Amino acid sequence: MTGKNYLTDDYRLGSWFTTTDHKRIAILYFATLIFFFFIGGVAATLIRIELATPGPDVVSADTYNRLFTMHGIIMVWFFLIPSIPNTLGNFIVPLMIGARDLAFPRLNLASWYLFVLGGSVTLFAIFMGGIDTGWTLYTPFSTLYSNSYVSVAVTGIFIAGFSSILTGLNFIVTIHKLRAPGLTWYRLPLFIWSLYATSVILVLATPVLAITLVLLTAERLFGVGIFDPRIGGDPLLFQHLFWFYSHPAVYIMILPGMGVVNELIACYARKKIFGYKFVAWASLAIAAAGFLVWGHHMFVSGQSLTASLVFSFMSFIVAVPSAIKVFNWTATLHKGKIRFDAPMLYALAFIGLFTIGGLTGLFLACLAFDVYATDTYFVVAHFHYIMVGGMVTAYFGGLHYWWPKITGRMYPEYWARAAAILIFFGFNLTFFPQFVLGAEGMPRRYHVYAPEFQIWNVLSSGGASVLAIAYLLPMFYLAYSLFFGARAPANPWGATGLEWQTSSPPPRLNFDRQPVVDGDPYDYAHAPEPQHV
Amino acid sequence: MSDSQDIAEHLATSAQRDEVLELGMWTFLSTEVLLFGGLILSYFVYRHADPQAFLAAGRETRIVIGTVNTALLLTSSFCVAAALQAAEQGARRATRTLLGIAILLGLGFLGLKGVEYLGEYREHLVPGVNFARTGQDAHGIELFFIFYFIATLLHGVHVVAGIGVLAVFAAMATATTARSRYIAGLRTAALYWHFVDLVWIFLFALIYLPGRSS
Amino acid sequence: MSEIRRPERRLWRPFVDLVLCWIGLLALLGLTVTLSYQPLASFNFPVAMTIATIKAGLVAAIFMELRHRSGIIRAFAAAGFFWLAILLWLGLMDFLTRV
Amino acid sequence: MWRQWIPFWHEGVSPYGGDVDLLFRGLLVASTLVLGLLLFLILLFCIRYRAGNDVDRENHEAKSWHWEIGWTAASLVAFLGLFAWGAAIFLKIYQTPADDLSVFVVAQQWMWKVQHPGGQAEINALHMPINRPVNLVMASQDVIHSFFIPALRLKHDVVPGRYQSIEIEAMRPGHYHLFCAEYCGTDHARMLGEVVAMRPADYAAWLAQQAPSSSLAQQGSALFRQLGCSGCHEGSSSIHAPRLEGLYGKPVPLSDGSTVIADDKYLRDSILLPRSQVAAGYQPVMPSFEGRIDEAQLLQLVAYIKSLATVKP
Repeated sequence: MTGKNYLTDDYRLGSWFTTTDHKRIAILYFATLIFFFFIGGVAATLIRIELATPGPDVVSADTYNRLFTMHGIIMVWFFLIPSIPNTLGNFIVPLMIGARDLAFPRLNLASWYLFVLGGSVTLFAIFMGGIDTGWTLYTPFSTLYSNSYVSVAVTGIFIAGFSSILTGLNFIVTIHKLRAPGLTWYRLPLFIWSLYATSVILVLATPVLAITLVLLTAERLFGVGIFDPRIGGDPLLFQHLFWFYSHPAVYIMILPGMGVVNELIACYARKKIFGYKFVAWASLAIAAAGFLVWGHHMFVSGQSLTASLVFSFMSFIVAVPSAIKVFNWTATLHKGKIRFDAPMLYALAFIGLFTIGGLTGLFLACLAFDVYATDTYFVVAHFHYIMVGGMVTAYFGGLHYWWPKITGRMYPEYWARAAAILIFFGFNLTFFPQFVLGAEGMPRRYHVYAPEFQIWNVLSSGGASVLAIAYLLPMFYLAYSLFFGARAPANPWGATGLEWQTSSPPPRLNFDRQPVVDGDPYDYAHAPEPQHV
Repeated sequence: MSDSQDIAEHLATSAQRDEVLELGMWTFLSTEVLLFGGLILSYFVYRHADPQAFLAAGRETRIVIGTVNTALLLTSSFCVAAALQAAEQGARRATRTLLGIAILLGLGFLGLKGVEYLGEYREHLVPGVNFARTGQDAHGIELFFIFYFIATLLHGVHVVAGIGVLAVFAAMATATTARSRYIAGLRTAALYWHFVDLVWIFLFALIYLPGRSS
Repeated sequence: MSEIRRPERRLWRPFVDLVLCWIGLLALLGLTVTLSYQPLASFNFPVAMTIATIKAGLVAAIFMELRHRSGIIRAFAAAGFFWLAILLWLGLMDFLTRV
Repeated sequence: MWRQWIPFWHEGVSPYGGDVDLLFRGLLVASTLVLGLLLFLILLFCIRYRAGNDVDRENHEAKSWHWEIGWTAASLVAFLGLFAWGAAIFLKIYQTPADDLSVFVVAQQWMWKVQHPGGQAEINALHMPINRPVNLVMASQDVIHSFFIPALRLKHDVVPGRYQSIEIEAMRPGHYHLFCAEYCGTDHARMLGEVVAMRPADYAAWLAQQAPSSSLAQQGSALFRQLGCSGCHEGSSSIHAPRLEGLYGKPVPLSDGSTVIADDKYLRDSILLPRSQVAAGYQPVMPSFEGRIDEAQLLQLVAYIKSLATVKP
């Protein structure tokens, strides 16, 4: 290897904190996100320990409420939403489309600083004494009754929201304007399509959250109560505004995961994704239709029956493109030449877990059943199947897949497969019992519970300890590989895609000469063979 | 060749830079629409809940100041659009003068807004700080004025930011370097300023016009 | 480098379309204020919103140069308002259909 | 013993409980089939087309659109079917309450207060007769709570600032959990109660045994005097205020020209926000009682005014 790559370009620490290189910013995000994932994970661990028995044993009710709120806020806003877009997306998008950087490199760095600032403010709120409103921040509890640090935490989320908006804006412009010559829309990898769809949501939904949080803070701090029932304000208006953002936010979390899985399945089945155009448009359809369904969080809230019917109907419609994707992934495996490297194991786990999450989503879209199941553990299990089973699994898959490209080192394959399998079992053991709990009627956010629910809670807590170990494993062997892993070639998996045509790790401006594209994506009939080191 | 220094290393041509900037600003503006969108929804929800109070509250606002302010913003928007044309044709002094006028008009807008707030404070129409209305429509009026203050303050913040940006471009109007980059930047800044104007057009109709005919 | 020494003295005038747009906007402003004082019962509000939309359209088309822009920029300009319409439509649906 | 671990082993005991259970089983069967098929295919492909296996990989499906149309249409039809099924039962659950037996529920941090029309009051318990619809009128004193009885397959939020009416009915006697399902603060998990469904005879006996000296309307009547309402709203008053006899359920012309029906919500609003809807021909002089009375007292007053419905003014 001759010449410098982006990692060795400049060794000074200061060069990292002033960098505008999308690859370095991706690494900065990655480090920050691991930190938040760890904090959110500690909160989850404490929650599961407390719930191992029906009584209050480990923490007080107030502490428990702060724990699940912290878990929710940290995991949603400071891990899941930025996870794939800001780390893998930031790193891979310009490489995949043959660009030298994102359209606005300085904005990209600013976005990271905003994220760190927002995260610090939120952590400050937590260390001051926490916040006990649940991540949903429902009024009037959050505005008139909570005695915790709501305003501080909300300020942190507000700031982090602008980081999201800037990232989405950056991706949209980059994908429109910085594609390599010949790289038409239908030649784009599906990861790009899904990140484009994600960015649309980031840009159009996040501002509504921002203004909602402003209204909430104004009511709490200045008594300017736009949701205050005492002067005729309607608490349900808050819920509408909140879910206008927070439902599409679920698609911010899952779409990039789907995008990663497309890449993995194509690469390890060595085939073009079946129904490429359908999958591509399904991403955009999910992003657009995802804005039409938010009221399904409010079937029992007191919104009008008409609204509930419309939102339920829309929710079933939005499930169609997701179903299309799952069928297409399965069909892609047909007559493939399937290899079971660790990233593929994650991708297969994703399909299974996401399908369970999606199908139980249909349960909840179904009005009469939702009346029973909403705000029970059924919902908790459902969204963890989507967000953790889906998104986090895809994140790990993508991380392993692109690890050689990012670091220039190969990870230890056997350890990686073991971790993937352990995560799959640990996850199911943790969250499947929660479906049962929900079906039996155990409400969520309960610090103590009726004894008949204990058996499933014990199983879930047991699974959580397996899952915790499984999530820690990659941290160790990936760190090990940084120093002792074999040097990665430019294209270890024999994958298509421009990112594999430059060296591992890539040079500072990604490509030594401008790549030109003249064919379809996923042309695995003509791809090089995988070369394992 | 003259503008090769004006282009960041990750971009290929100045045309690409201009397109990137403009598309970026339009994306940002779509974000801004939704930022105000949450407030607009609140407005309609409460107006629907208590139409009489919203008409009564609309009558409490100062339509003279509101109308003059609208005219100021429309004119400043015109000045900025003209400044961009002037810059494109190389009329640098005209650019600077027009941007200067736009900034003054923006400051005038803020000044009048301040006068208006003061009047509302004296009339006990500031929710959370000094609100003392009783009577049939008191709660509806309070909700209206909550919307009014949050929406106009948010808009005011945008005006302040816009004035800052215009001031930078006014200062650079007669500088000798990097013309194509300057014009691309000014076009982006102009888009933002027009958008601030556009938001105000709707706020004006929502805030000042209700209830005038009764 | 050739543009630096271009003579600056000639008097620059804005294009006619900008001036017309500006005058039109002020006229519409006058019109909407006048109409708001007319007793049109429940039509006052739709009239005000329609005029506001026309004004916004003028600003977008002429000041913001949308009339000279390609489909993609227009689509981006429309996107924000389209999603705003979703927010208002589905958001208000609940409140309008409550019994 | 092991059966209690199987969800929905116990049938729902409300009239539509069986429908909800059937829906759940239907969803469960349908999704198990889909999931099973999918996992089977994935497993099959993974084994048959693993990299080392020498099988025919030629002629794989090149044209995909008929498959796409096929499964898109199939999903859509299945989903619409599920939507209609769920919606039909949903409308049954939240049908407009028949104004039969009204029981009032006040939710507050962190307890359920129940008041029966006869004046019987209970906390964290709700006694009701079986096979008879009960119209619950619910209000919240502070934050949003949610009234959740798993056995009845029923849940509804209780939002501050308004009344929420739902109809509940149990078909078998028994003690059932009542949970608060909307997070409401520190002791959310202890905001529990019990619904006691009783045979009509037992219920009557319970009512008699619990009977207080005065009914809810009588308590309201006492409060009506104690708060000074009677000073204006009763016949001999010198102040011109609307008479309340025969008012409930009748249309009231308002000063702005519109008309409202004098229902629970109107009475509540008139007491708390007297100036929001002033009856035509009267001055807006009534003081607001907001903050001076709580939801429970409000219910007593409404019950009292309701009891005047049949009195000739």
